Amino acid sequence: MPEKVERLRHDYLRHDKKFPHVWCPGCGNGIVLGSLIRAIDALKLEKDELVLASGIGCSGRMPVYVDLNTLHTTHGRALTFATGIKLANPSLTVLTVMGDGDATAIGGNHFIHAARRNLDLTAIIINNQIYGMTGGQYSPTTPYGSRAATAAYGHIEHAFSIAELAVTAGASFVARGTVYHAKLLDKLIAKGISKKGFSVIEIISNCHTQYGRRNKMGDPVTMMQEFKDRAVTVEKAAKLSPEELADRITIGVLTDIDKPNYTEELQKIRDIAEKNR
Amino acid sequence: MPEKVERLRHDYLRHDKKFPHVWCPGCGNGIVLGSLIRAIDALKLEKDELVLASGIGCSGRMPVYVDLNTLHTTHGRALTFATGIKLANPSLTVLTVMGDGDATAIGGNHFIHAARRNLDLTAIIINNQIYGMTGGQYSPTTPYGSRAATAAYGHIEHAFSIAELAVTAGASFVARGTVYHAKLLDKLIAKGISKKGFSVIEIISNCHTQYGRRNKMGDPVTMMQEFKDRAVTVEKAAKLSPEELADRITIGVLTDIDKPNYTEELQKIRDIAEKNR
Amino acid sequence: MKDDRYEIRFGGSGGQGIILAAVILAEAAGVYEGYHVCQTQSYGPEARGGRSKAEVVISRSEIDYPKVIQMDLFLAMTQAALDAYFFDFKPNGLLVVDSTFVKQIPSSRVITIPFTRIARDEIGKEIVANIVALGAVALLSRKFSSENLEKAVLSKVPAQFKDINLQALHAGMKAASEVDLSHLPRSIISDEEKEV
Amino acid sequence: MKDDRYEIRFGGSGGQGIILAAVILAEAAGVYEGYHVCQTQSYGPEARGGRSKAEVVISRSEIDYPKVIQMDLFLAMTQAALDAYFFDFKPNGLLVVDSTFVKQIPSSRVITIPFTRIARDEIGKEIVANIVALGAVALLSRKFSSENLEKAVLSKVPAQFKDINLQALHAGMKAASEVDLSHLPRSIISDEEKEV
Amino acid sequence: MTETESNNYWQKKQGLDKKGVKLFSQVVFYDWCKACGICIAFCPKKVYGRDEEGKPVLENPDDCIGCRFCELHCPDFAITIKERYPDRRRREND
Amino acid sequence: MTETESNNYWQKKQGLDKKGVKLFSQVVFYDWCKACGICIAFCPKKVYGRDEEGKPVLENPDDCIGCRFCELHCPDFAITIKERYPDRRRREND
Amino acid sequence: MTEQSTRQVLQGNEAIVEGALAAGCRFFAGYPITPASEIAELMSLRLPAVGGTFIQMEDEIASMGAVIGASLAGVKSLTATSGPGFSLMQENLGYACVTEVPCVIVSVMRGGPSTGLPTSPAQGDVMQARWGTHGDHPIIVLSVSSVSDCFDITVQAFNFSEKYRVPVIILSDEIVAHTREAVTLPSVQKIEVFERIRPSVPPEWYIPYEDNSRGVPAMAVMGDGYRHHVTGLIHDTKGFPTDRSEEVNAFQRRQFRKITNGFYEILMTKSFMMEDAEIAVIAYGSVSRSAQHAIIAAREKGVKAGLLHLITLFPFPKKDVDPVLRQCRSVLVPEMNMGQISREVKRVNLTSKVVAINRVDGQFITPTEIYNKLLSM
Amino acid sequence: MTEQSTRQVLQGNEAIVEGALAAGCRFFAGYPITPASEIAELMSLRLPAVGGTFIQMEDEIASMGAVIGASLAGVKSLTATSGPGFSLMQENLGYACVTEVPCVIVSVMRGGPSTGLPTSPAQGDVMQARWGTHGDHPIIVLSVSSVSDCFDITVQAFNFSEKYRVPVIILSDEIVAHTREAVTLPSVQKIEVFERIRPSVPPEWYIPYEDNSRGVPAMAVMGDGYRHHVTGLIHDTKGFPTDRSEEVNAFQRRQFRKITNGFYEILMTKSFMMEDAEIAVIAYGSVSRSAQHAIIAAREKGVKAGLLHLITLFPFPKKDVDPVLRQCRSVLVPEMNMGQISREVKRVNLTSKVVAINRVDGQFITPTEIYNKLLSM
Ligand SMILES: Cc1ncc(C[n+]2csc(CCOP(=O)(O)OP(=O)(O)O)c2C)c(N)n1
Ligand SMILES: Cc1ncc(C[n+]2csc(CCOP(=O)(O)OP(=O)(O)O)c2C)c(N)n1
Ligand code: SF4
Ligand code: SF4
Ligand code: SF4
Ligand code: SF4
Repeated sequence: MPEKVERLRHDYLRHDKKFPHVWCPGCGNGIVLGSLIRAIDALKLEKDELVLASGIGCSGRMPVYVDLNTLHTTHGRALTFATGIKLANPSLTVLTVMGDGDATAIGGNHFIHAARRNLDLTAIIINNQIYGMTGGQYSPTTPYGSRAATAAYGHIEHAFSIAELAVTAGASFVARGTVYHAKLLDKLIAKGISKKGFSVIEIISNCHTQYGRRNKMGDPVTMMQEFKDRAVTVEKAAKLSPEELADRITIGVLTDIDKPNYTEELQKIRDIAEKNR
Repeated sequence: MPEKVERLRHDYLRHDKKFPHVWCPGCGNGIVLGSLIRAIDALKLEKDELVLASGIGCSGRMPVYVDLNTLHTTHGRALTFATGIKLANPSLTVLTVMGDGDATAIGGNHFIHAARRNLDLTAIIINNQIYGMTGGQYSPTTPYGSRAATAAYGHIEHAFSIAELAVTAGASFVARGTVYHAKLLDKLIAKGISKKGFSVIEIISNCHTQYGRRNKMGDPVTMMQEFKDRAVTVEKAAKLSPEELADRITIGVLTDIDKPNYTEELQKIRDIAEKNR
Repeated sequence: MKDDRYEIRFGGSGGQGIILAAVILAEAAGVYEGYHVCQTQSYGPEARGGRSKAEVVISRSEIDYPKVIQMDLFLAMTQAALDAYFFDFKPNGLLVVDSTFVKQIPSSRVITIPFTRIARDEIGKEIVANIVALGAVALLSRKFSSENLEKAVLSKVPAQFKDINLQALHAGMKAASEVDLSHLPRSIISDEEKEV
Repeated sequence: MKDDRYEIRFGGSGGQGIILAAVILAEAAGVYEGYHVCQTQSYGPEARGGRSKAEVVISRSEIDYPKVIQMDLFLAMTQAALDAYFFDFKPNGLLVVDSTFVKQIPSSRVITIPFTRIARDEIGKEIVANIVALGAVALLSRKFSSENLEKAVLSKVPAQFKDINLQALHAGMKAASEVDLSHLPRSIISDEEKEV
Repeated sequence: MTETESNNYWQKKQGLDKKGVKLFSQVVFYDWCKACGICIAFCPKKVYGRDEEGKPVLENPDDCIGCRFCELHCPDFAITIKERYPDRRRREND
Repeated sequence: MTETESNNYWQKKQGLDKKGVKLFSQVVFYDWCKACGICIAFCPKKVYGRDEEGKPVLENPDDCIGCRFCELHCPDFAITIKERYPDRRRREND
Repeated sequence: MTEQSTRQVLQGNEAIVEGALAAGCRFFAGYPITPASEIAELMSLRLPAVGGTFIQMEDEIASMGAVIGASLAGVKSLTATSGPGFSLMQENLGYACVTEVPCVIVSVMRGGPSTGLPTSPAQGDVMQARWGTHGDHPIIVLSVSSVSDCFDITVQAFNFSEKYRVPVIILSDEIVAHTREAVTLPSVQKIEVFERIRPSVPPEWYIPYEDNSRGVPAMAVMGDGYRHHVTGLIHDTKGFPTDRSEEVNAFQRRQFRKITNGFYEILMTKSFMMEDAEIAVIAYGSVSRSAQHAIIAAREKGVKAGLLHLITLFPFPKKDVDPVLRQCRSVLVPEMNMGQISREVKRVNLTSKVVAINRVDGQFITPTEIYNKLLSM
Repeated sequence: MTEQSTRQVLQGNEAIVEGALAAGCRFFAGYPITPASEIAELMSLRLPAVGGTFIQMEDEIASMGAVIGASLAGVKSLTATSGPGFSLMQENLGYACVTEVPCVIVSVMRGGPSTGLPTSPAQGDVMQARWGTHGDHPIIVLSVSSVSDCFDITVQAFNFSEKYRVPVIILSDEIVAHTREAVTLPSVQKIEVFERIRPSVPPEWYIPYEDNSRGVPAMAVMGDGYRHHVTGLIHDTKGFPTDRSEEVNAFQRRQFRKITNGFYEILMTKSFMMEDAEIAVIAYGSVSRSAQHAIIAAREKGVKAGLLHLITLFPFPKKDVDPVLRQCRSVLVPEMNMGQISREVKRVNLTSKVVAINRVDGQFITPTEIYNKLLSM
């Protein structure tokens, strides 16, 4: 335990990849990467049997740093590639990491369909409420009224709740955390990975560079402080009124249900088909 | 009133388009077209100010028959075209008609985003639970266990609830009807059109040719009878337990909320921008 | 042009099972008689609405162009199909019509058999008129043994309908066998005008 | 090659405002002095991490190639930038470095001014070191009137920071004006070896 | 014409049957009808029978209560239901 | 060495401070650190001060309670917190 | 857009916005992507101020759909993207072709394929602009090489699109997009702006796809009383789907004819020092600037070089390329791709000696590179 | 897929399924579209029976993504679509190119552009298959003309894709797709099947994109212990993103080189009556059958015609076309498009007389049409 972090750093970060990584100073992506590594380690999963796929965005740069089977796909499509991988080799544990734009703007359809199918994938969505990589244009989770590179007059659209969409579309496991709550994240990610079926972990993260700067909370510390102040656990949230909850970030496990899993269902079909043959 | 139907037929169907239309004998699409015409007439809307856009599919063939500004777009994209039209000329009343595959398979992302934006569009979704046009492959609303051209062994995926997706994504008005309940449909469509904001009317319809035939209810009469038997109004449904509701089709207005409308918000921005200029 | 190319077209209305008949004939020719065979059919809006067309080209050598160039044999199950699809009729071709429905006939090289009436009255199921016609067409083409035809039919119809379809097939063959082909007029159109 | 093409490169680290300085200089040249001007900058991963590069090409005639071919003037705000971007230095070009940070200098045609120290000590805001440098660069290029430079600065900085930026500009110009250019060594590389 | 007969006559003219209920006429455009059978199956009064091709034929036209189910549900716009009004012109001429 | 001194010595050796609480060492990899300030701001014991460039410098290393907040939240994997164990070798040699 | 002509220092991307506004564009739908994002960003700032509409859609497919929709409703519309987004727009681009909806698509090229080299310049999407969507269709593809081009060509693109009822593609590249140059934009009054021809018959007489001498039918706008049907299926002159051979043929051939009719004005090129040239450089986009520089230098060395600068890439300006091939003993085509336009040049006349410089490493082609090649030819 | 060779009457689409299964394909992801749907339908029936996986995705973009994913996980994968879907696949197709992931894409061509003529045959997507995605990339495009072709060429397509680590596109058309023909499929044992070369060094030594004489790096599969990074960014030999000029260049040039290396086997054509031909027809797909028929007829009239039937469309089989152009006094290229391959033929030798028959009206080109043209040439 004492040297654990050193060991994790050594075991899971790619030595032939130059550090420090590309992310801005204080970017939450790095914190998520830390949690992901700790979760994987806690679950004692084989690196060879783990796949980490991403789309395009700052978040999309995560896989390159991790010594797993890694895949940096096209913008919004990580889940489609992941679907192919998982179906082709169900013994692999397949994770995806996506940005909010990646997962719910251009990739929104794949997201709801992956949830509906309930294939055993884990989707980590780093919701920094903005397009980081391309310079701060609004995303489907940018709050009403905020400023963005394409919303100089204040944003007029309303945000998706990523977690609610996932639940409605059919995901088995849905959780939310923030980068301030790294220890909770470790657990949520581990739970999501362990869950058979489609799991979503929405992680509220800071893009101070593109979001904070424009919205008067220009540094990572301020933004993390805000996550800390606004967060409320699922258990506590249950006791609050909708008004009291209005500005809060509910964190914890939001949904955890058991549903038939796609790969098992597929096996049933194969059995019928082989018999009919 | 007495000659109303004759007048409607004369006023709204295109005389230079050959009838009977392309749909199979008994296809619910024709019934929906009738309801749509009656709803438009009841609202006393100007034909010149009405736009009807569709995607691709059997349902997509609807606009060609109606004497409005009509548009047959690409598969799944009707709402994107409609968005452009409405934004370019907000005085137009813009309706879309889509199939379940059109709206929630290939077009699923546009659907949830249109709902989120809450632009004043009306989306009529004819849910026949199958891809009619291409020959009966399964759609995102095909029930678990059914047969389809690509699910010979019984379908292993679970269906979306179109209406619930619309609500979660942010639509202002969401209703459901069936082609058996044509009079109710007239009203639901009229309400949807009147509503400022994004409205969804999900219509359960029969594709006996592609769905019924494969699932032992091969003719329109059997399927309509089933809609009749399984339907329950929102009011009645409120009194039933989830188990009792399991196999029922809840019809009526499911959601009707007031939210800021996109075009109005846009005007606010224009006002600020013009001042800043 | 290879001389043994034999071209058959089937025309009818949507529900008449024209395509199934063509598919069975192709199966008989290709699998059981060992011919080269190409079977095509109308597709799309045309197929959806009223008319329906299917073609079978048979040859002992490889078939290049897969569609009918000039029909050796044209089966028309309805007047509409006859009118629409008669255009590529070969001089000295053979026109076979279902006299139940077809009234106006554009060629004197015609054989009229009431397939639908036979199906309805003799077999008791109008739906097998296509197989009755198939039997007649196959016989008239003189390219099929009845054994192979039977095999082909059996390979393509559901088990519970086997008997009735075989009955229909034989009824069609019988009706056709009663026709005396030698009495048909010959075309005077020279080969020069043939389509390639 | 047109002889009046004058090429300036700015090099520094990410947060130093190198690009803003180049943009202001381009504005001064293009809008207020009426030159043709092309301003470009490093973009992408390079721009994200440490180093940052910006270029301004000025000419009285139309500019074809928009980037620096051989620098007439190179401003290096850090050692890293100097090392990375020195490669296109022109014989008889002028190297200007921020002596606050730059220690190893590859050319004797150099002018060293402690821009950052001036900004910190004289203006009280390290952040305006870029404008101090801009003042010096503009003066050394001998292509700008101070009036036009001021206009350009004012057009690009927020209202509340106008004064401090003007102060910085003048501090830079002053520091540069104290340099005696005539003492710089001349290159012996012939024109033949110039890049096109 | 007996009185009852004459009564009947006027009632029919005014779109009322013997019992004084409204009468309706059903017009089917056979060219558009595709014989789906919906009108026949769901007519609450079994007004329609089915012809050889499966298209509706009027069997009990006077039983029609004008619910217009068939008109609203015919997918092919092939049915019109009209109230049977007295033919004013002829009446005036009477 | 007075008794207290010697006590102190052993306590430190075993990673315990005077009051008998565990001691921790904080290692910062300055090449990886990007000076975001998170460790400095959120350390409950204000262990870190900030250097010229904004990077953390140890100010109160012995106050560290080993909560590892900084280690878990450093986005750049630039901090390692270790328990300060007694140096066994030297002890054996003692 | 300026009411008076003013001198400004603008980036290429910014000048495209100014050109679009000057041409009357009042609708932009897009999805951010490097190196095209500034176009969206500036549009989001400028459009509301002139009563226009900016919307960021959920992806590029949606953006293209919205752009077509807005144009159908009568508003000139623009979108801007780069390779990956341009690939996604192809299906709806084909729709705009078949329905003859005017609109302008800017693709700022970066290194490909796939995510490729997102911040590096390239010219790898030239053939895609011509052939990216399925089915035969004519299309107009224009290139830009400078900030002032960005303004002028964007105005021209809108004019062509309105005049011929076709989508027009502007190919820019990362260099042009991000270079700032001093330009004096003409005042709005001085800019020739073309508006689509609207029907001038009573609505009942209107035949939406009726042929005429230009091959470009008058275009009614949704809401103006000329109700008609618009479909991506091949349609007859009334706009209704058809698969009748003669109607389909008439439709398809008219598409090509209307562009052929306009060749004279559509095919734009510029010549530089070509009068006595023995070696010609044929170039477009930012590379044409390196070429011009190199040519001047080469002339100093006595090499009689000249530049044919292509503005219109498709339809390919054969009429201007052909004489150059005849005049010169050899031709050099420098491109930041594997030879997409040199391919077209070779098609014009196979007997000419065509030499290519092809860079696909994300680096701009320098004047030196061209100069050296010219000296060796 | 048959264990024994059997005689069957199959549609072209069905034979593609049989070919894919015989080649070892065990994954299909697709989205239905006319006239390709039968491929998905039959796959949904057949794959589960052999332990494979069929999945209908939410659209074509997703289908292409899943196909690449499955191939990365070591399973040979197929998708099938038509024009509109093919347009949507372009972005991910580019990804497969850049990451060198073997996979096969069938596009059954129908009338375009846009929704076009969904049930009519056409050959309008030939150039799109070559140029549809952004950025420079080589690609293999094969065409099929008969049911037995559908089987054979599909096997070949899988073999090429595995051997060269490239996506291979099979262009079919509505005629080939829906024609039923009697075929005797070879038994599985008789079919030569190529499997991708897997690494044969210990994992720590594996360099995923290391060059070698073939230009085709060994391909590890996810889960087999050779953990590495796969990205759509241009990458170095280790698979990590790079924008260093020399690394980018090495990467890009190797892509082309590996295909050039394989020209000898990739460029497939068939000759018919070409020995003494004075007029050649160059055709592909279903049209080659009309051409063959017409040639026989023309020969009867004393016209010395012959057929060069192209199977490989890209890389363009210049090596076989060139001799034909030299041998014959003129060449006829009949196509159901506006001249996409005749364009390529002309590029080979501009001095030859190349005549084209172009139909874009949704009608199949008949032997008579070709025959008449041959007689007039
Ligand atoms: C098809 C396509 N469109 C657009 C882009 C440009 N692009 C890259 S990342 C990105 C969005 C990034 O935002 P998000 O997904 O929220 O991730 P973040 O960068 O914030 O982590 C966009 C629009 C692209 N790469 N591909
Ligand atoms: C991009 C694209 N992919 C696929 C198709 C083929 N296609 C046409 S309609 C359709 C689905 C039809 O189903 P649905 O939307 O439910 O409508 P329905 O026909 O049942 O009314 C499909 C897959 C297409 N036209 N375009
Ligand atoms: S731009 Fe935002 S999301 Fe991207 S690295 Fe910087 S802080 Fe993180
Ligand atoms: S296939 Fe189905 S949806 Fe299409 S027309 Fe027929 S019944 Fe209606
Ligand atoms: S409902 Fe209409 S189409 Fe159906 S049988 Fe009755 S009249 Fe005919
Ligand atoms: S949290 Fe990490 S990167 Fe940030 S200041 Fe502390 S050590 Fe440096």
